[in-house]
Amino acid sequence: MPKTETFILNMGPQHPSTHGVLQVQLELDGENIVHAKPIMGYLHRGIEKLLESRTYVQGVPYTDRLDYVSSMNNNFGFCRVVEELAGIEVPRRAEYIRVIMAEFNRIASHLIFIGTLAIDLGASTGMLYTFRDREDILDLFNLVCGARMTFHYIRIGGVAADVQPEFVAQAYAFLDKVPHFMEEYNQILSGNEIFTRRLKGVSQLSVEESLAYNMTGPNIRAAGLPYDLRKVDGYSVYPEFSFAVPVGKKGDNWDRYQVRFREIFESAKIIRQALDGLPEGEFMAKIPKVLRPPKGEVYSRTESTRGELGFYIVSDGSTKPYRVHIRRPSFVNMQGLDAMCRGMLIGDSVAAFSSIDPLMGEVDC
Amino acid sequence: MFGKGLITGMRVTWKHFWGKKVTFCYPEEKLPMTERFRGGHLALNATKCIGCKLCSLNCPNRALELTVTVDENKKRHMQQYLHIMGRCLYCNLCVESCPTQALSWDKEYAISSWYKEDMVHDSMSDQTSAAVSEVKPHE
Amino acid sequence: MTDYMSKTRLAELQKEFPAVHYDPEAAQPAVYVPADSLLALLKFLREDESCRFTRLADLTAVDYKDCFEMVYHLFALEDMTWIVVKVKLEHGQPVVPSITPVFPGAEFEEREVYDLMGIDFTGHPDLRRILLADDFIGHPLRKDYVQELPPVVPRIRKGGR
Amino acid sequence: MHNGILLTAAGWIRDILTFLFGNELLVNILMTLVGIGAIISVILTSAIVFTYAERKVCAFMQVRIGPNRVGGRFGLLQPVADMLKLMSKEDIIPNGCDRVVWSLSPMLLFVPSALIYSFFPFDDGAILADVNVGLFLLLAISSQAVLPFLMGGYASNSKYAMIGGMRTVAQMLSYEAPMAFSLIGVVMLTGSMKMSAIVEAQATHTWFVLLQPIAFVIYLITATAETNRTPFDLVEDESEIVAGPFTEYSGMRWALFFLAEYANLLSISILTTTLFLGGWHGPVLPGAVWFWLKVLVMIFVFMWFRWTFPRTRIDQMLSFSWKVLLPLALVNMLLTGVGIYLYQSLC
Repeated sequence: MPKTETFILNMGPQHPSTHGVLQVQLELDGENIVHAKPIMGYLHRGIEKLLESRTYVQGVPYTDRLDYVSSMNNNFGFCRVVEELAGIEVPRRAEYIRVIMAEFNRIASHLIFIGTLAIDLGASTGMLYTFRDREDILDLFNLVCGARMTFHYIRIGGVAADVQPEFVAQAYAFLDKVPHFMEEYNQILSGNEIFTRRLKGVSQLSVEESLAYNMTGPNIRAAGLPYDLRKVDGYSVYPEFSFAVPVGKKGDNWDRYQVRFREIFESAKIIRQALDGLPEGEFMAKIPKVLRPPKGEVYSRTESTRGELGFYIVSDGSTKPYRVHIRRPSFVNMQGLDAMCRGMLIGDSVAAFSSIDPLMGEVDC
Repeated sequence: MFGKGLITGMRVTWKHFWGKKVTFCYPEEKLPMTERFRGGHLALNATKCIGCKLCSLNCPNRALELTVTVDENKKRHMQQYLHIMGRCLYCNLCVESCPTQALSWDKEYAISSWYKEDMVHDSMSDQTSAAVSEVKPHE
Repeated sequence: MTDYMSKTRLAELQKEFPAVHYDPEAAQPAVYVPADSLLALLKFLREDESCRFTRLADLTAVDYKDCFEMVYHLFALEDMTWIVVKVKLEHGQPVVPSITPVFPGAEFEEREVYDLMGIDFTGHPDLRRILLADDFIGHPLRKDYVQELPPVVPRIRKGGR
Repeated sequence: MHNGILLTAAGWIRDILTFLFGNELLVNILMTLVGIGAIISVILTSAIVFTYAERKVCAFMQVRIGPNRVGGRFGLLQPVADMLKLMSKEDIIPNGCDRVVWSLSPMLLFVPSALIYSFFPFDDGAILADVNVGLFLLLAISSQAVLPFLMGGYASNSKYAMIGGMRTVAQMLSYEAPMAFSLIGVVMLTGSMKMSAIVEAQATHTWFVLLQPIAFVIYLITATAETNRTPFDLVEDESEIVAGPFTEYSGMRWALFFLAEYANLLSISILTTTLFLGGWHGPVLPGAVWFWLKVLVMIFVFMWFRWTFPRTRIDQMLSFSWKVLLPLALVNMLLTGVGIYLYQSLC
């Protein structure tokens, strides 16, 4: 027998398909992966430390920079924790607007997921289509909050500004377009035999494994556990809307793709209900000029696009948080990468970390 | 199966091959800026400014460097208002905190520059500086 | 909706683990446990039929200047209950057993705590810095951390200006 | 039957040369050189045209408008700009590479791609080397393209390049077989491997795409794989192994790879036209026009594939070749044989 040995392939930090500056050390046996070790920290900015030296209000724009393709969800999570800490009651209209924005951003983020998965599998055309449609959502955000990426729209106590009537009209117009462009992705991606064969049965994770690796969000729902904090915790006004939680069966790449694909429809459903029932009233609660939450600590979580986004804030009664810890879903989900890649091919590793949908801004915090 | 999906996909690209394109030829055509757009330089209306410095207090990243002088009537006047764009998060907190609505964005978003020094913008430079220069510093 | 673990069950828990103590007055009392019985407690919480705290929602550490506190947020999927487990560590040499034998998914978060807070985890499979560079000195999230300013490198520029 | 445009032009050149030199041997040698020059210029021009076409086709399919700055509204000078960029780029030689093999690889890749052009009938009689075993030689030479890829991959001293090189060998060798077997059907129908005879046979009967639909599909798939284009572009799979064997190449060396790639694309389209679409035959228009029209359609089809499909995985691709395409090609051979037997016994 000839002697063989494995070799190490460093994917990244400068690699076309690591979604930013992730480095994955693949230990390869020919084309088969023996181990996949994610190495991160290339985008570490110390946001937890930065938040300790900012007041609560000033901290909100920093959360934009965490998961920069779904900033609204981050704003939402952070503001909810501070409100819980300080005991601020948010007006109903503000809650509705928040839900609308968070769900729009979920759609935008899932569109990016579909696009990046497509381009990682070599279908660059599919990516361009998803980015074309995401642009409409960004235009909506631009209209309502004046930014296309770092929104800083959801504030402590409400939202920064009320939605305009033309926003509502455009939002409805967008919702009408959702089934059309999703059908187009169905035709060019989901229906494509090459695409399905690349994803089906690859990188399976069972519910037990997903739980063991602490995975959340679409990754665990793909395994078949309907663990959606919008239903489980029922925070904000989510219990008032009817929507389904899509779950997969096997927990392979295809299920992860399908769960997100169907979640777009569910999000659209929530937005439509919220727009229909948008109550009149204030968009911002009365919050004191200088916010001093009482001494204490709160851990609160929201269902971000990528999973359970938790903020743990310890307050010492001053204007600045004593300690902020952010439980970033992508960071924790990355633990599953090794198990997902083991025994697969190089081509599957790309699909696997694309299907976890990690975002380096959030992984490295 | 058997390539039906492939044909469907090819039909989609064929349709788009002849269809309308969505490219925006940027420098020739520009996206319309919305009313609430935050970006570009900060523009200070010096006649409205009361020199309270609330904007720089609210700034999360100390992107505003202000020089305020107080005249003989104990009235505060803004002498210099520097917007350091390299630090700015474009979070809009300064604009919102202004009690007299003296601040606004000029929406000139093409602000990339070759040198770091160019990223400091004097927000009072585009004013008719008459209102500013009349004031003598209090001795 | 989610609840915090009820007082009666907390009392039962204390009967099971005498080393555990909590503040019975507080609305949502955190369970303090000494470092050496942490693993046993978490194993009990995870596997006992009455608890089934299968999800480790969050793991972090707080620097209270005189001591460190490890904070574990556990969540039970079936009956939607929370429990917060805390471990007080002395400031001089904080060491805590790694909980990766019970919750394998704690690996990265423990590495993060080790990296940023400087708490040692015994029995961790791969304890290295995760976010900062391997040769970084200090633990930035500690309150006594003083950042060294980066050296001022003069900018060299070609041509005018 | 009147001569085609190309042959007429060749006749004029031969007349001029005979007038100038008179010696027949010298004129023959010069005529060969003229032919070679024509082929090289065709390859170079096609590379320029196809880069532009590829960009535009890609852009149009992706709802973009593509190059629109250099050279007017339609970006007509974009290939020139690309070329200038490639020529002015620094030639980076990676540390620890095998210098000789490394620099030989791009040149060696270009040779077989250019060589097979001598067997293509561009027009009636316009074929540089109309040998009896044309098709056989063509396949033999084009399979030589494996080696330079492996050389480049091995010599680059880069893991990405190495994996890419290995993949090339696996891919090209496995797709060589079904391709050859699918073409046997054509040869059986014609009874000859001579390229001009194959074209003539299609003129007298009908296009072979109608007689050999299975072979045509198999050939189309294998041709995409042989040219390393999506869905079989595992060799330069940018999302996994960056650029495969080309990872460490830059500037003009990379441009040679690029050139070879487009030469391959053109040659495979020409081959499709010749073997299945009736070559230069067609009503009304002159032969050369028909020929290029069919070639351009084929090139568009290949581009269409590329910008629609995702990429396959290496194991799927290989098993597809050996488990699906090869048996199918054999079945096609059988069917063709039976068909010919029935046809001959009936008529």
